[in-house]
Amino acid sequence: MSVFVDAGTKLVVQGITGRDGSFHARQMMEYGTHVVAGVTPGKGGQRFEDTVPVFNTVADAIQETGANTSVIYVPARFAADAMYEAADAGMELIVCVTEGVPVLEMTKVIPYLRERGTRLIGPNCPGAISPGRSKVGIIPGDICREGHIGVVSRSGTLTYEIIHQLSRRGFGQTSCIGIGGDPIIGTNFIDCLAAFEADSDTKAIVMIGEIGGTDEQNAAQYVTDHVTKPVVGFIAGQTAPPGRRMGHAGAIISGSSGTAAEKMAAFDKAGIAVMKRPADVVPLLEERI
Amino acid sequence: MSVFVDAGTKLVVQGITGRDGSFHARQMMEYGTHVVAGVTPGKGGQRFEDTVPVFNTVADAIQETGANTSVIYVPARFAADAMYEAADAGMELIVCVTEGVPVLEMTKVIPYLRERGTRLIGPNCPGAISPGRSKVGIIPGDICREGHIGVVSRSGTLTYEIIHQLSRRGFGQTSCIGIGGDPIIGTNFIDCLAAFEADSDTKAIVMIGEIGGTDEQNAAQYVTDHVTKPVVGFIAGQTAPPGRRMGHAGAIISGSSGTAAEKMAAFDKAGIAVMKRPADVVPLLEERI
Amino acid sequence: MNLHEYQARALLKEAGIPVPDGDVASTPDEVERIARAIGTGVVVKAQVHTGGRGKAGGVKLAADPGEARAVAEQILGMTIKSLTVEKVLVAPAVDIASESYVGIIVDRESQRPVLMVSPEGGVDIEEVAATTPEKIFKSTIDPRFGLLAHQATAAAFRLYPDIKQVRQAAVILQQLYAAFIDAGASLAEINPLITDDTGNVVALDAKIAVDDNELDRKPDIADLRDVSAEAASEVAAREAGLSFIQLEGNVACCVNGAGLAMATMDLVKFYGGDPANFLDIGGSSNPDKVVTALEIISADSNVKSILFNIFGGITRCDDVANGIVTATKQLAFDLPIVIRLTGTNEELAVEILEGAGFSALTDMDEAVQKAVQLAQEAA
Amino acid sequence: MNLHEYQARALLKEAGIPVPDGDVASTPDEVERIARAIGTGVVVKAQVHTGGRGKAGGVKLAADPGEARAVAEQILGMTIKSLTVEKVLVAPAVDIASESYVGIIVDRESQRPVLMVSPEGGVDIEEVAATTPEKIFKSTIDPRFGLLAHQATAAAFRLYPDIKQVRQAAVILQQLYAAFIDAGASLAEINPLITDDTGNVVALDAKIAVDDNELDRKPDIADLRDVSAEAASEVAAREAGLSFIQLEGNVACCVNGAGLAMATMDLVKFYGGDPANFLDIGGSSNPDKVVTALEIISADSNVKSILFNIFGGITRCDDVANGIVTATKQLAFDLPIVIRLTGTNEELAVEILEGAGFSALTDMDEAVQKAVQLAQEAA
Repeated sequence: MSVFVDAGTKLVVQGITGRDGSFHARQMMEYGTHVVAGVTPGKGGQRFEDTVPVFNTVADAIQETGANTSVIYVPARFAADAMYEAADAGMELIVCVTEGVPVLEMTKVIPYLRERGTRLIGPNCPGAISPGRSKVGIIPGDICREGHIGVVSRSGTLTYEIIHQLSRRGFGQTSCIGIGGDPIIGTNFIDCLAAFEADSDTKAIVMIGEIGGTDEQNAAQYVTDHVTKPVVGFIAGQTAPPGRRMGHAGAIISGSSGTAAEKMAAFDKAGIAVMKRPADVVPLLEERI
Repeated sequence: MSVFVDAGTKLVVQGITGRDGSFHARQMMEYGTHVVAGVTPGKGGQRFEDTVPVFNTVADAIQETGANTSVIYVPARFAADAMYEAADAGMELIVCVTEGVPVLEMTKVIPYLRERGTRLIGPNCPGAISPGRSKVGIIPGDICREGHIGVVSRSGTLTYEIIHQLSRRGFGQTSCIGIGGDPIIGTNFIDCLAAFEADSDTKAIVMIGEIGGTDEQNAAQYVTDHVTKPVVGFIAGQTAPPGRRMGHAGAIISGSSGTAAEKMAAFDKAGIAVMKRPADVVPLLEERI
Repeated sequence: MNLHEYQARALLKEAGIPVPDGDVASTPDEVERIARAIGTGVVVKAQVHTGGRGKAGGVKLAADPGEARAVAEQILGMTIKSLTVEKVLVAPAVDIASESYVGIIVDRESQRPVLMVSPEGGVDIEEVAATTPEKIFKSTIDPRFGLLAHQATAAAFRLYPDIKQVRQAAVILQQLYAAFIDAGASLAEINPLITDDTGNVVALDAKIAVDDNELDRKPDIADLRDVSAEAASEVAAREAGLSFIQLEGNVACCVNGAGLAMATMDLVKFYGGDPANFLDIGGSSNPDKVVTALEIISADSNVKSILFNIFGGITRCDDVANGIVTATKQLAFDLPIVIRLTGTNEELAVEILEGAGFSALTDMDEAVQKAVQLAQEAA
Repeated sequence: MNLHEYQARALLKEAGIPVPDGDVASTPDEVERIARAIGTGVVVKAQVHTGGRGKAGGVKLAADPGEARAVAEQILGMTIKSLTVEKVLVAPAVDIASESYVGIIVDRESQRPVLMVSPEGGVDIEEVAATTPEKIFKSTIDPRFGLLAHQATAAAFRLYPDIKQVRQAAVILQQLYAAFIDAGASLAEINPLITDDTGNVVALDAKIAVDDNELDRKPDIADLRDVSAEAASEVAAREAGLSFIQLEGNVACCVNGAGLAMATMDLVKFYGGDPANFLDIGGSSNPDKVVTALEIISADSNVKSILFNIFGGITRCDDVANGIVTATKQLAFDLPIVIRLTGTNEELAVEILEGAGFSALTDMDEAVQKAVQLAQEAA
């Protein structure tokens, strides 16, 4: 079992002929993801890598291939429209890897997708991988192993670091979800916690947060109310200075709200085992499983 | 029994201190409608006719009075905002009497209200009356009688004419709903047909349509599929020249679509008794009840 | 309110849509001057609010300024579907490689604007819709988001195989939507949208109809109204706040409310008569409106009888009665008047009318029958 | 990106909001000239990207042009929270009857813009929020519809009892929302929004922060960036596509990814060290970026050791290794470097580094401990 992406994922790559899109399309195909179509306006009728049909529109791609999931690698200025297009075409899940989508655009994309029942992961996220089944996005496949840990994270490379720690010490994953660090995102911690709680294969959950906002605090409350599985958590940014933007649009603290200390306290209160450093993930899991 | 407005209607009059608003507020109060509040920004704290409290905002009015229904008499340029405000305040039903609301405004008002679960009657409509219980809008109370006929109409004075025909020949009404003649309206024929079908007191339905659009044809299909009670119908505009606007924004025919002949044929096919003239309403009802 | 082609073109141009140069003229002199400035062959097009200008001889090509002057002399002043041509548009003649149709309307069914495009442009689009509906591609627009880029692109792919033209057309469609919204339009169309001999996409003819309810908040658009292109009686009616349409019959109708007005016309027909007009005096009950209404009605020489049908609600019957008495004194006409009044202040109205020598009925059928009979007797 | 007060005021003025006259100056001469043109008493305000200007002596009143010149001489060139004042705003001194706060931010929780108003203006609004939250009125904005008139009016009723002021403020709030959207802002606030001695509502101070992601599609806003108001190292980093923040410690960190960069800084602290900076070289793996990164880091005299922590994914470890080798040759500095690399092309990277005399680690904790130890030894 796995969440959001699995062997049934039939993937469209939006921007498949671009620099990033073509690179990652190949990576996903090598990993075994069922890439059924690509979309690049004006390149309809071509084939990517001699196999994957390219269409002018997502609607055409869905009609011809029955795709259910889309991953977006188009440049930032086209990303919102790519999300609208995928939702209008009836996509069940959209993973938007593209970084740099304006926040005000996202305030409109979110309700648009919600009205159409489309799930979004991202934007500005590494995507999702269910080891051995399907990879949608950019999480390196070779660091993952099949297993029973669910991983959800706002970060990119920090997630890889923690997945790496897990895999090399024998803790494989059901799914790893990088939800992205932007201030406004589709799927959030709570959505992933709910999915992992419902997934019978997942035995424990690792949640990786950051300074800024209150998503981790809300997630902690959710864990208290709804999650029976062990949860191990990490918060990056304990040493970050207040009021400064730390690379991610998301990692910014204003005043006393959204600090690492506050979030770690919320984790602790919810019974989430708090890592002091990434290397703590395995010992803490071992204590709890 | 009755539909949409009844003895439980607690009414806010938006624009109560204006020329039309004050006149009709008095008319409604005289009829026995439970007018619990008025709204005019800047006149909060005053009392209308020494009894009805006036508030600056609809939110204040709802909070203080528990109102559930709003009627709008504000000038056209403020009408859309009045509808947004009433919906945001949690109103269950809005009756917008105001004429002249731009159609493009309505294309936005409609989804806004739908998202909030607020029913709209109108705009540019005479409103609703449930004789003996409550009157919300401008339908003259003295032509109505309590009884068992449900009346729904796109017209104003033509509705009065037909109500008049009914009342003076002993056919009282459960409710009369003037849905308005604009191209884009909230509550339509089908909504009213469904409500009358569900209302145990309503024994028969009178439906008054006009040229333009396909609402009557859709309503006829609905009657075929869902309505068990006798329906008598009228279509105004048999002699109207094509392509010209007949006063109402709604009453305009383009090409062969939306003609009176087409609508009457749809009525006939659905088993709706078609009046040749308004005076036919009573004989046709008598045949069917 | 319908805009003239030259006005619609100007709005499209403002929105960034490529439109050939050109200008409007009302004399052959102006036409010649414009044609000279353009420097190539031109097309001279009658500016009237009706379709079928081409078939009626209202659109003509001219190879040089002299010929432009000559065809303008033919077109200016001609009558197309009872409308006199007061203005012509002079624009360069363009080599056309392909013709498409694109338009945006407010759709009652979906309660939203709808984009319609068809590769079959330059012809009567309603004909295409009726005979080959598969050649029309529709896309519903969510007005909260506007015409999205991907919708415009998908529509443009229905028109052109070439990605360069698809991109140009997609931009034009979004600009057309912006113009549609900015004008407060109920319809905005380009027919034909052409590709020219260099492969570029260009708007050759444009039509915009504006929602009258928008004019209050869009004074620039309201200023585009051309009263010279409308029947004088309809202009007078509008200015008085009346809704009036001239018809061919001889029973004039004066009614409060559009639905009741149409039902009254229908009843005239039902009893064998022929309505002379549609006239809705509206919900208010200003006696002056009634005077203007009678003025307009009585100016029509076809009219043989006048029928009032008033259902008093907001409209007070006594106001209408006063209006009738005042008007008949002022206007001194000898047409027979049949008056039906019921509702608010009915008794008072009857008193006023009887005091001035009129009788009043309360039954609609009776009144209509009488008016029809009087018209037939006078005819 | 934060705008200066004078830039934010200009955007509000463009949106139609009443803002007192005034102009920006960078010399005492200019200040005197502007003050003379204004003709009344003026206020001279330091234009720096930080709060607390008033307390720091960066805002001063002046009764006449001579005094304005004098205070400008004090303010220009002064340092406020390590930022040098390069520009001042000169504006008329205004008689203030009341001070309110109004602001719009993007709220992460509701995923929408939120309007906040408070009758307690002119002070630190975060203080008001913390101590008397009931004095802040919030209204969530649906970005598909914008700030609705009724929302603006309801908010304005929280500020003023007088309907004339309510109407003025409601219009200002809608204009502020328009400015917020047009600028692609994440924050737009007026603090204080005042009523002046004639009872009119006027914006006295303005703050706008722009979402950096908007700058691509808003070149006019991007042009407002004032690099003179930023640390040189951060400007250089941004221009190279790096995300860099200067801190006080002595262990320089060079990491790919913001989350991993923060976790690395945290781990430095965990092992008793002190990070000298936040530095995210991003997802791409251009060796030039690494060179620029090392250039910026090594310019900080506090730095005693340099730590690379690279988790290769999209970033290729060999690219980073090449960058390190190139940079150390070019820059000729003698700071100890600890390198941790794992992931894509790890083996190749180790080969490159060892060829140039570096050793590479694969464990993050080991690398951080070593970097901290080296810094402590050098300190």
